[in-house]
Amino acid sequence: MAEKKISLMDTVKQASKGVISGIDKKDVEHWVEIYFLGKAYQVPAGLTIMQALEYAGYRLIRSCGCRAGFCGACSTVFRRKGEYKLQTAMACQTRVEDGMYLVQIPFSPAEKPLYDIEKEKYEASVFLKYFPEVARCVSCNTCTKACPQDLQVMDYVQAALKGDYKQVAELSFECIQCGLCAIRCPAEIVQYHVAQFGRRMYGKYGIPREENTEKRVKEIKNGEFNKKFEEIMSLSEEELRSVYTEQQNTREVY
Amino acid sequence: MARKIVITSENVAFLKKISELSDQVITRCDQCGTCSGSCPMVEEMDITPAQIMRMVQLGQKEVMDTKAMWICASCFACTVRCPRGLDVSKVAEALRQVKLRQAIDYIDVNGIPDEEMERLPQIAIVSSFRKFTG
Amino acid sequence: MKIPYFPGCTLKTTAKNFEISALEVSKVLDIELVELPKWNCCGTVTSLTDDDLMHHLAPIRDLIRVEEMNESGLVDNEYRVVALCTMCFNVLKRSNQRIKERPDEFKKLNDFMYLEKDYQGKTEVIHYMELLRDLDFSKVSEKVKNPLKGLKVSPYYGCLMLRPKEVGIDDPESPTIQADLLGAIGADVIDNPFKTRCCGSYQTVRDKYTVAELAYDIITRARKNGAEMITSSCPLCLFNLADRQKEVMELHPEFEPMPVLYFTQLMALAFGLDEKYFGFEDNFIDPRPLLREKGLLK
Amino acid sequence: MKRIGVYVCHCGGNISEVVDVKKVAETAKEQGEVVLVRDHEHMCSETGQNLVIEDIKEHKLDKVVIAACSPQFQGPTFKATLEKAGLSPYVLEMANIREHCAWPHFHDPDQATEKAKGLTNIAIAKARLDEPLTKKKFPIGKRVLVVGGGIAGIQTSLDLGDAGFDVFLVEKNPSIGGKMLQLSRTFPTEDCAACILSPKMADVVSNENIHLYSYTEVKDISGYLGNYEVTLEKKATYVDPDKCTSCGLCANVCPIKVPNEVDEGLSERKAIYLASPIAVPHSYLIDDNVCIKCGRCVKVCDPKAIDLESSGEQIKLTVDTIVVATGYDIFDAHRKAVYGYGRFENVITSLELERMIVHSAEGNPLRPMGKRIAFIQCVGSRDEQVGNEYCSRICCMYATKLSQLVKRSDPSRDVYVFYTDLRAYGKGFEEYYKRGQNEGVKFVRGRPAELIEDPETKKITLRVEDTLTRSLIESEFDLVVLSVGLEPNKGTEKVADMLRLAKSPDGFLQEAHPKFRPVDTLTDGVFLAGTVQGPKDIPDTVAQASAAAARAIRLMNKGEYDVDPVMAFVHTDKCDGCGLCVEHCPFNAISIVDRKTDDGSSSKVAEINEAMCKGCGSCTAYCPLDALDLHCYTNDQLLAEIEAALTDKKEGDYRVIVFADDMTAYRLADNVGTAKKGYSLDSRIIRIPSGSRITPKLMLKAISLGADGILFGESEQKSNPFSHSVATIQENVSKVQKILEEYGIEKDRVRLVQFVTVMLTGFVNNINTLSDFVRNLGPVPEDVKEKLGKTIDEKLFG
Repeated sequence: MAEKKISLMDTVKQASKGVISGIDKKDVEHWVEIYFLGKAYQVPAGLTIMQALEYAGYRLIRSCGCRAGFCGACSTVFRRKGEYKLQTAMACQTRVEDGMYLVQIPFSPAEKPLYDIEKEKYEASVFLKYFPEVARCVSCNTCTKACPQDLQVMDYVQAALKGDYKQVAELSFECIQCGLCAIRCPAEIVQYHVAQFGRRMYGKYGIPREENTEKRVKEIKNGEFNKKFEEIMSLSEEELRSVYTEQQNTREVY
Repeated sequence: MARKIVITSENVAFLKKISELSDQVITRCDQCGTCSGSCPMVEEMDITPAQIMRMVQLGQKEVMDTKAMWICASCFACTVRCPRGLDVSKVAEALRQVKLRQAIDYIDVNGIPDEEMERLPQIAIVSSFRKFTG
Repeated sequence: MKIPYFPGCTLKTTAKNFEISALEVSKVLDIELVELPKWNCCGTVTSLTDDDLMHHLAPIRDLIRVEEMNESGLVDNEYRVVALCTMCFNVLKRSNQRIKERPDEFKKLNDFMYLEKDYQGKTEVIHYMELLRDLDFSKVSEKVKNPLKGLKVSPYYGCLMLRPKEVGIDDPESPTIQADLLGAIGADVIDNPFKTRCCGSYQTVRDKYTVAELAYDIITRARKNGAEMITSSCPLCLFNLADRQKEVMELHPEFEPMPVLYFTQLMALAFGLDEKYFGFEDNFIDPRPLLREKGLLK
Repeated sequence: MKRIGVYVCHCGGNISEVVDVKKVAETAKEQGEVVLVRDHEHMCSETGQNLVIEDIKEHKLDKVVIAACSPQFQGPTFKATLEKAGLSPYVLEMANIREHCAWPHFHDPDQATEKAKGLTNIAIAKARLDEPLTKKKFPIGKRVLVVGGGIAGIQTSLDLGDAGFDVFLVEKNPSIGGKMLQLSRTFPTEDCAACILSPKMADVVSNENIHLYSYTEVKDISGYLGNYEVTLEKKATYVDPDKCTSCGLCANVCPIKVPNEVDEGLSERKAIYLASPIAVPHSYLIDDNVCIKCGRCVKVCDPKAIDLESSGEQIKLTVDTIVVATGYDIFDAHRKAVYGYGRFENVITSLELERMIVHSAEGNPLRPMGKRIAFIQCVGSRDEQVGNEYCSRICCMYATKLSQLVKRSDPSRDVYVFYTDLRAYGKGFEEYYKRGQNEGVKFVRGRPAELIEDPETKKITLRVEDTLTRSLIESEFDLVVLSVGLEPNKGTEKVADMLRLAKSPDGFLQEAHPKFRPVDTLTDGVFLAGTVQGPKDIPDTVAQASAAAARAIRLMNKGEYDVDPVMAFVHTDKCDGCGLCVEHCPFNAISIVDRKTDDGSSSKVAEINEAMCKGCGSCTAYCPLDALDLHCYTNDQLLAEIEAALTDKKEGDYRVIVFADDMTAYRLADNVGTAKKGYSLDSRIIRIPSGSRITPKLMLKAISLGADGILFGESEQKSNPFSHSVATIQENVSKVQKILEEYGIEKDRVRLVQFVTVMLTGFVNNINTLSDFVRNLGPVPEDVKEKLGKTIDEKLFG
């Protein structure tokens, strides 16, 4: 039994690498029916949406990336049978269910305003300068419901309205920019761009500089390490190798 | 040359729609003009608030092409004075909404210069969007 | 007294001086304004169409926070929420009234916000000035160390503190509450027939000159009656009356600017608090020269 | 065997458009002893009435049931019809299928029809037991109290006095004449108000039948038609009117100055003063509130008319009828803050202008008028913001008058009248309006929104839309006149309470019927004259005043008046003379007397004094033997009605029986119907003289027979003709509730609510809550009902 499953998954892995090799039907125990772009497909249970699509014969060129839930490329919108709720998820992270209606959102159309972090004043009003639509937020919280990362999206949009960079940055830290919030927003806000702007401004002006880093940079600038550099530069390739490997072994890895 | 109005069932439908959106019995307005005299923006308007009420009473859709309904600042000066207890601001809002719900914005956000944007208080931007954009 | 407090986005940005002064003044009066945890936009301006519920989500969401504060013990059985910003006050109160009058909508909203605790409708929205009135202005005058003798102040009410009737905290046509408060801190109160005339509100975004003309009328009338300064409790009124004086001067070169302050700034001054709580530096028309000339400021 | 005739009225569609009258008629046919059923378009029409008369003769009917409107409405008509046909008017029963059925339940025709059947059956059940009684006659005198000495009161008094009735005219001010005394000229004829008023004022004094009590207030009124006991309080004037020659020396020396009421405070008077140059009684008097008793006036008074020691007096009168003519107050312009009255010195009321004109005519103007004058109409009228929805009717014309008077006295004046609608409805009014236009007065259609005073010049800037050219007018005036509307006189409140008079929504007193009894009230022998009933001009006021006099005369002229024989009587066979009833009769109408029985021995029985019995029926509630009973509402009849109300109760139905007192609750139910306000169809309203008539026994019977709830609708204590009844009901109800609880029956199934005739929603809500309440509880279990039914008597009387 177990082996069967694994072998199945292997084939799927093959498939997902873009190699479209069919799965032996008799290996499959449970089948589910999904509707992709309105067309019905029989696919093996247990596949992720992305795998299922590929099984069904689609070749994903856009709308797929890391396949590990980090890149945010494979946004999916779906409804379960007999449910009124519109669900959002990452295709590589969600398993197919029987009677799923779904479609992929390869890209959420949104223009990112041009700004020069260096030139910006670190002031509350700047948010609305670049993202005036933030002021249209009605706190309906749909964005939060849509976020596959379970971020408090509405809260950081509201923080942006108040010009609170710190909150925006912290609340949006795990944003993967999948764009599902922006697709669902009735106020047509592009939350993830707002968040990114917020994080950048906070990173530049908000967080205090790490003093040791500062110190070290100064030291380097003052040429305190020039001697060491020269030594290393003078080494032959073999010597260099041994120094490196020795270093690797001695310094704890993190 | 006087304006000629033909009144059809469409006019009645329009009156009904605005009455429902605003939750006001617009036909109760007896055109005393108190709203117009109370309106701080009336000098800016192309037609007076009382005229808005009148045109809606007669179901004249042209009222939606007037500037007046957008000039209204929802200050409720008319509301607290109307001898018939009508809320004129609600009627103006209903008219604006009919347009906005057709995704016809009244102001162009990108048209507002950056320095103005930085100067305006949030409250101004938020509320103007609520009133001027769909 | 610990009481929930809703600041509103403007008090965190362009109207900081309003909040700073108010918070400090409250301390003197033993009022602790406890800011709502993770509050959102009040939803200004009240949506007036009968079928529109969406725009009442924001305010009701905030009112839910007030009830949460009581459950979490942040405040003790205090379901009144204070707003400083008049616009926020108006919006929150109106939505609250509307929802309480319409059980069906009440349910709809709660259902829509299924991620939140249900709103129970216990919350009452009050304006800071109302709070002081209930406290009794005599208590305020007791705290005055530096009475504003000889300072001719004209209180400006605008719309949303008074209108519509069912929301207003005073007579919509001839209010006195702000005048009484200013009187209580020793100022010479100057009446202005335009004290309830609209400042143009959000029209300031559409056409700054329209608003400038309104500001011109209001301010010149106040000056005609002898006022040297105007007070307000609404950041938008204040912007239109103060910051728009730039445009007023473009239109009327002869116009001489007049400082426009938040009433709490004058209270802070009268209470003899530390300068850093006045926030005068943030006022578009700097009131300090006038105040020094009156000997009210070092 | 009775012979009952039943008539179902269509009321020209009022009923038949909702209720299926044919069905109602058919069910009526099936009722026992009903020998004839008809339905008719208009029962109250002559044909309808004749139909009844003929049927009575032809079919030998001895009981008549008419299912139509409220007995309060056409009851008298049909009683008369029966009398014409030679029947007792008291064998008539009316089923109120209009006000209590078709109107309130118009949205549910089927259910309404069912209810109509039920109501008709109730009436039939009662009719079966009707006794052919005769009217009682009581003597009545010729004494009338007229409250208020304005033009209305004066006219009524003169008419009554001339007709030979004793009139007691009470005026709270020092002089009669009322508001008319302050007016300059009257529209549309422009004759001088004082000139036409003063002769009438003089007549009042010269008429020996009129007793004038000026500077006097009504302190208390109690009693009933033919026997109202009145207490007056006459304030001290400190001047003997018979001695005073009105020389005025006293006023000259008086050091105290106060604003003069008659001039609306625009001039001053002394503490000792003559109310008006044409005051009646024409005598000086001292204003107690301001006089410092310095005695200077006493010294200069030759005829020694002044006595600073004198004091007010209380006067007690008994009168047969009362005319209320307390008039109006002008709207307090301060309440319309936007117009700045009281804050702006150049904003005045129209009444102030009247005084200014009078004084200018005499050559001593009270204040400057200026050249540019604006009139603002509808101040305090037609304005929901100040709570007055009604039109004050006279402002358009008096403004038309005042505007042309000021224009004519100085043609260089620029005069504007700002109006919303100009209402020139009366005789000669339109012509008068046109004359104003000819004089050059400008009428602008627009309601000014706000006035602004210039701090230096004190001129008033007025903002208004000219709604005809759709342009905004913003211009300056020297004087702005507020055409203030009329409001009910504050003083009326007290009198209305004492006399149990209802108010219409506008706050003015409510006439008995808007069309056919415009000067009567629902309280017997009390009439309305003039603006106390609603805004009106002088001619209308005078006309109504005469009408009031005529209605009063109609009652008193015969020297006696009829009363329905709703009176207690004793079943002597049951009575054992225990005397419980005696102590419980609030009118001391019962006594215990000896009675010879056939075997010669004597026994004690209760006896009723019919002249004193007011027919409240509370005595019946205390009799353990059911020996005491009430004509027209006998125990058997009420029980029959209750049974009838429950017989058509089907499985799953609920019934709430509403005992509505004749004085208020029943009329209120009528008003609710007229207002087309719906309420629970579970309810069946039974008309009774007073809730105190319903004995605990009847209540328990009702429950045991299947009533799910009982509601007592009773006039609130202070306006209840039977001051004791509320207490009695409460006592009876709590007695019943105790017993119910013993049986585990929810006690709140029986309730008492006190009403006034205008509490429409209150009435609806109370019925609905009770019916919801019982529906939630579910019905009383059968066995419990049975057990209760068996044990009522022992539970009550042990």
